[in-house]
Amino acid sequence: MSHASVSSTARFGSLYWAIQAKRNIGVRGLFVVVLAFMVAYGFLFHGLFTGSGFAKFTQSWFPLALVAMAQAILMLTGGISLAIGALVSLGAVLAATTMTGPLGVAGGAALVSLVGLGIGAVTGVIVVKLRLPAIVVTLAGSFIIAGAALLVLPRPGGAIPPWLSDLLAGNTPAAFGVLVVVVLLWKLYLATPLGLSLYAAGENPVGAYRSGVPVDAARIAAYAISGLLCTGAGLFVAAQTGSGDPIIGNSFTLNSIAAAVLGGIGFLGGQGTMRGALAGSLLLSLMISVMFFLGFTPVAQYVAQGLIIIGAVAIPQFRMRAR
Amino acid sequence: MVSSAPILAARGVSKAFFGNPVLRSVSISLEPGRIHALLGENGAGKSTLINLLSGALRPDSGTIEIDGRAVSRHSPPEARRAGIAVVQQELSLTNSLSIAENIGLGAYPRRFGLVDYAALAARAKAACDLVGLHEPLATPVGELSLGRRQMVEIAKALYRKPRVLILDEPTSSLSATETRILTALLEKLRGEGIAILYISHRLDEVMQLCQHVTVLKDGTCTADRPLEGVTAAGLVRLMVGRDPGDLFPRWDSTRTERIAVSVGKFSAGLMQDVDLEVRAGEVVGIGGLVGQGQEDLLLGLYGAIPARAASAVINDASGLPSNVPQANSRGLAYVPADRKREGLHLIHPIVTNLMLPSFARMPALKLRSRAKERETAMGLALQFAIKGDLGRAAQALSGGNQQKVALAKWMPLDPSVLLLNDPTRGVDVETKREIYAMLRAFAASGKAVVLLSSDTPELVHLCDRVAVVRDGRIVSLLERGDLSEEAIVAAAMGAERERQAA
Amino acid sequence: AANCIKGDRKAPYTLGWANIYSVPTWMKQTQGTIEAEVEQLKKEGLVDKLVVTDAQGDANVQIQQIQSMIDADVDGIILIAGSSTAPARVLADACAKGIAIINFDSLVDTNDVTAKVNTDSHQWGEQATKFMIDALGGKGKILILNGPAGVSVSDDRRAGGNDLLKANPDIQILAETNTAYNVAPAQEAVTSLLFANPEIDGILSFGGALSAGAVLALDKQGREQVPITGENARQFLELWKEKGLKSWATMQPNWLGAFAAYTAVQALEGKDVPAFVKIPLPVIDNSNIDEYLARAKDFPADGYIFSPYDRDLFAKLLAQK
Amino acid sequence: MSIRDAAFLSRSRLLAIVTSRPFLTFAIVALVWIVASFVTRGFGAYGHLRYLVELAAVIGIVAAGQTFVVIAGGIDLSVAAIVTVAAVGLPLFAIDADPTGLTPILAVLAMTTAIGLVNGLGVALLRVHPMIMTLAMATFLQGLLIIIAGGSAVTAANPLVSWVGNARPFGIPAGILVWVVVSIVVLVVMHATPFGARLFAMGAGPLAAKLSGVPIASTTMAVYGISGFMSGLAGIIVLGMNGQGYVGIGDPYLLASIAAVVLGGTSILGGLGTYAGSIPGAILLVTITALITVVNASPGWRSILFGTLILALLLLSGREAARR
Ligand SMILES: Nc1ncnc2c1ncn2[C@@H]1O[C@H](COP(=O)(O)OP(=O)(O)OP(=O)(O)O)[C@@H](O)[C@H]1O
Ligand SMILES: Nc1ncnc2c1ncn2[C@@H]1O[C@H](COP(=O)(O)OP(=O)(O)OP(=O)(O)O)[C@@H](O)[C@H]1O
Ligand SMILES: [Mg+2]
Ligand SMILES: [Mg+2]
Repeated sequence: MSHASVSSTARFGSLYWAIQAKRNIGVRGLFVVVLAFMVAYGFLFHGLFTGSGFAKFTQSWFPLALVAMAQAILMLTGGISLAIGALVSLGAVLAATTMTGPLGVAGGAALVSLVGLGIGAVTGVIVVKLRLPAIVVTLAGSFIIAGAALLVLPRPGGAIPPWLSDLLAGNTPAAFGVLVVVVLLWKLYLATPLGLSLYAAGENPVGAYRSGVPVDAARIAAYAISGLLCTGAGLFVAAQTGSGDPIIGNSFTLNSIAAAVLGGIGFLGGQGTMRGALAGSLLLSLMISVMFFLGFTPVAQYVAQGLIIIGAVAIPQFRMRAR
Repeated sequence: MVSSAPILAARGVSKAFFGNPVLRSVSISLEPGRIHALLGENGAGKSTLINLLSGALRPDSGTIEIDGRAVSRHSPPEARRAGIAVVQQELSLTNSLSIAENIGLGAYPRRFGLVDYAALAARAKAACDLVGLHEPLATPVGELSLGRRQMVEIAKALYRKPRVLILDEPTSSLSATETRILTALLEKLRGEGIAILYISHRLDEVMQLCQHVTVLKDGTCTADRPLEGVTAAGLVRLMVGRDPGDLFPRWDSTRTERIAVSVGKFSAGLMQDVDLEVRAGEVVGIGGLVGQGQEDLLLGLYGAIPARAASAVINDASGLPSNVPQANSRGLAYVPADRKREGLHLIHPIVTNLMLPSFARMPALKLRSRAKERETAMGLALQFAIKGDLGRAAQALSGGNQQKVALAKWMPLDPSVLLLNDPTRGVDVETKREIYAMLRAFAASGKAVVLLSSDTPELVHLCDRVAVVRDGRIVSLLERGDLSEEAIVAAAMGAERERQAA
Repeated sequence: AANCIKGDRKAPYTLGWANIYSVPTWMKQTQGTIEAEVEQLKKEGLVDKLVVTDAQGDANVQIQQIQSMIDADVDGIILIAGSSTAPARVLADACAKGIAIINFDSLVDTNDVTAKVNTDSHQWGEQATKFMIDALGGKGKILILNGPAGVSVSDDRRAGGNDLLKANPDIQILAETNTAYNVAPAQEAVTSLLFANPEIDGILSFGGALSAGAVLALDKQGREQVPITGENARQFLELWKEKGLKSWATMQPNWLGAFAAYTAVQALEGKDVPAFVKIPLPVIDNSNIDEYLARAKDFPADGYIFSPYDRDLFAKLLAQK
Repeated sequence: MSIRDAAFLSRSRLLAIVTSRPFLTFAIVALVWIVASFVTRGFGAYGHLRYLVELAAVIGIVAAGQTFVVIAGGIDLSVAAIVTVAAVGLPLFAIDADPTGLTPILAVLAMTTAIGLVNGLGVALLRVHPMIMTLAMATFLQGLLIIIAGGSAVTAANPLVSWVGNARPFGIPAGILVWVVVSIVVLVVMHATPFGARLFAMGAGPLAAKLSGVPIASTTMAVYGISGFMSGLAGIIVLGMNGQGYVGIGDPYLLASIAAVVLGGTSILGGLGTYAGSIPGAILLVTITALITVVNASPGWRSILFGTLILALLLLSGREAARR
């Protein structure tokens, strides 16, 4: 018996990491594209490899990375959210109105997290239990949440304690560190039975249910986590900007979808990996800076952006078909 | 053998869908150490009964008993706790997860709240070894062939160390080798005192493996007795309610000289440089172990995947069709094996499913006539004995009837070459007989049939010639006179023998 | 020297134009004035390059682009902000690097810029409200149209009218609505409001194309036109003339862009520039509407007819304290 | 079929219609109108309701294309940009030789259809996911708009366009008449032609559709082409209604068209649905917007009210049956 457990401990690594390695297959093409952009960026802007250059770059990527994860989780369960942007805004205004008040930074952060989890969970319950199409539930939800953000802060304002801004969005790569932690937490979640159920619940809910998977719970949990990531992104945006703005998150909705799909997340549930979604968001973020340094005019920026997005999706497909 | 108390039983259960009764007061009891066969025509209610036993559905009336006690709220987790494991007819797997993660799904070993991958690896490995599944455990299930996925499904059931194992048509997509492994395994499990419920349309398997049989006909139980002293013909009589005829129609050569399909150095997918000729009026079988490229041969001919050939003549026109519509207009029709994903649109009415190939061929903006469509569909339903309201969604049909729809829908186009991919998988004997008769009649009317099948007797009894495929090549082309199950299996296994010899 | 300027940068300068969204016509016209000014500055040997970014309406992207401008070490940044708060921290970084920052039109609540250039939104609201109260003789029922919620400019304009409205209780506000600064949504909203409030004496609109939408709504429902405030959108000015409106309009002159570019270079050249350059609101009323319309053909149909400008005007504006 | 069967069939068909989603959505519209007429002054006036339907016509026409795309298993996120391009670009096609103004309209429709076809090309041949393809197309069109917007020094003095936007033949706004024609054609194409049947098959299962001989690539292109055409048509109508195109004029129609489609009961997953539901879906959306406008509340509360109303209506009409 002891022999078996020793060898199985040794195998833990092998099975887990073998599964992880297999997951790269679908996104290798994208990784290459991202890497190419990364190299190009480093070539165009040598300061990228200084501490503060890297810090600033990861800070502009960070909120997009979080919302891409938030969207990807939902898409893995076969859902989608059009309320991502509104939730980011709500997170930002909540942070900017509470953190300098009696609640303080810790209280504000707790509130932001609770609101994100709560709204996400409620959305999840509505979608899952009432069997309503996620796309319209979250569209309606986006108006409600955006309205709430306007009630909290009718016009840009509020404040974040400067030390917090400097900590999260100063000249240290703290944002990157947080991202690493978030990714590790995600891996941890995926290693729980509920987390791993996400894929089965998204791709084959009937089969999963018959196998004893708590399908509804897995999906609702995904919505809650997604909500948390969104308001978390909002908190970061507030820290990065030092203040709150009730419409700051608007563009994150479509960008999160673009990043997730670019990263190979499918719409039918269960297809794709988080690393893909992260790479997709990284590409979107890199693209902006690289085009700047290449001196593209706005017209060229729009055209190139469209081409890059299509190309990043189409070219790997062509390579797969050619094989 | 001493009959012991049943572990799992249904007592007078009834179930109706939307007011249509599917099961009427059916009883069944599964005893340890016994392989219990559940037989019935397509749509008799077998899968439904299983869903009741496993808690996936709840009976309208009647009770489910575990160890002699009635359970009030039966559910899949409840069933799992009671040691009931089911190998579903519809695969319950998740393509993006690995073999190991699928096997453990819903019952992962935990450590500190996390999935214990070490324990999972060990236990999944044990289950895989039982069923002869040697692919790496990290392989995503989506990369496996249908047959291998079925083995994963079985391993998944075994992983749960069941006291009751229910298998719904487990062999319908398995190769002969895999079937043999499964048979041996079931014998072994029976010896360990597990109660097994086994559903199959292959009567020879049932006769060989099972000790007890329950027969369903139209949702009622027509027999519940030991298998001893029953013949296959007797079973069919119980299922169908009348005397069975011969399963295979009388074989007469209807082969003509006209060449329907001829390709030289044809390559598509796994298939490399094969030559094949099909005459009008003949049935050409494609045999071999599952996944050797047979499907790519059909799909390539059909223009559904990229293909090339040094020479190709199809119905007197040269060149391969480059897409499906072109193939259709040249008289080719294809019936896929995976009818749920490739053959039918389950959420659409049966009538639209039957009419789809016609819609695809008609001028796009011509006005449709619903009355005419209904009439055509009714004619097809009659001809193919498709049971069910044509206005209902195809998902309400049982598997066998779905298969008939997938075949029947091509008839309005009057194709001259039928490419069939395992058309009798999961189809009951009566329907099989009907399909066989149709295929021969089809050939007799001067048309050609290419029949890919995993059911070797089918190839032996129906075909004029059989091409055996191995490793993407046709390794043997057996003429009618040389056809036998042994010959086909020998040709198909050639590679393994050579390897053993080396 | 001016704020942020360290004096270590030498001509010719590289200017960065951090636009929030370059597609709308107002932005294109503004960009046109900037490019013309930069051409002039290039001839004078003061500027060698203009770098243009477009944040596609996303304040977060704008921050990233300003960061890129800092990374690329431009000498001056002119900026229309996508948020009145969000860019504050990145601007502080730019300011610390000695980059001249001229913020115009949409302003940021920060002091870490060289200069802010704008009309006074508060004053805009106040003057518009005053016109309306006068036009109605201090008594009547009005609709208020305002730009999108959550945006400082629209909020400020509305706030500018508050005191006057409080002081004139006989002006009754029937309804108040927020839409994007566009014709279609304004027309839709006003039509709905017209049915719900049949007696309307005036429409207090805080700008953009809202007024054109309101006029169209009245016209389409066969209603008499009422006194209305507006902005210099060509469509509105033409409707004004066509329908013989009793109206008043002001503007956010597009040459703010040219002026910002000019100011950035002046600051870099070591000139003193005021921290806030208040642009007097040009007023369009029945006395000068014809002058504006006479120049209409030089402006896009969906654009804004702005007041004339030249270097003298710029010099005068910079000289104010 | 016996007479009894026939009678049973017609009764069950009547039942099917009354319990169908489009009918339900229509019933909700009627209910909301009746309640709102009592609660809100001026809401129930004929002129007001007519105006609501006129506004709904634009959403409805965009939603017609969107319904095609969604049923065929895709989604079109470029509709807003196409509406804008049509409205802003039309004056550029003006030629003096044609006093009717028909030529620019045809040119714009050809252009927007071509844009749609390019979408279809990307989806069908490059196999780019529809969301990505159409999102990228919207981005391209922004670039195009930078070039063409503000370039129209001439006012959109197109007689046909202003007729469509403002005329009321027989007391009915021309936009509504256009919508009626569009609706009839769309419903016939969708439900009474093989082309329509192919769309449903593609949406329900692309692989099965392909193997059944449905020409996937050309049908996909046609679907996006139709969507481009409809968006172009809508752009011309909004241009007429507002007298002037501008950047952003199409923005409201993206989410509105998707919401109308889903509120009307079409499955966002494809393969199931009907334009008959999108029609009341469009009217419903406009109605809610109008109701919110006359409520005196802060912008925040209005937004919350709007979202809550959509959610409530969705509860009544939008249940998604279990799939897969
Ligand atoms: N090109 C890349 N872009 C972004 N992240 C990358 C890239 N390549 C590798 N990564 C890394 O991938 C990790 C993302 O998480 P990970 O790959 O573990 O996803 P995941 O959780 O395994 O997704 P899933 O389990 O769903 O497959 C991060 O550690 C990130 O740094
Ligand atoms: N979810 C459902 N909704 C409606 N009808 C159903 C449903 N599931 C099964 N049926 C109907 O119940 C009947 C029995 O189906 P079941 O799947 O139990 O048959 P079966 O005996 O397993 O057939 P087969 O041998 O083809 O697998 C069929 O006529 C089928 O049409
Ligand atoms: Mg079955
Ligand atoms: Mg079956």
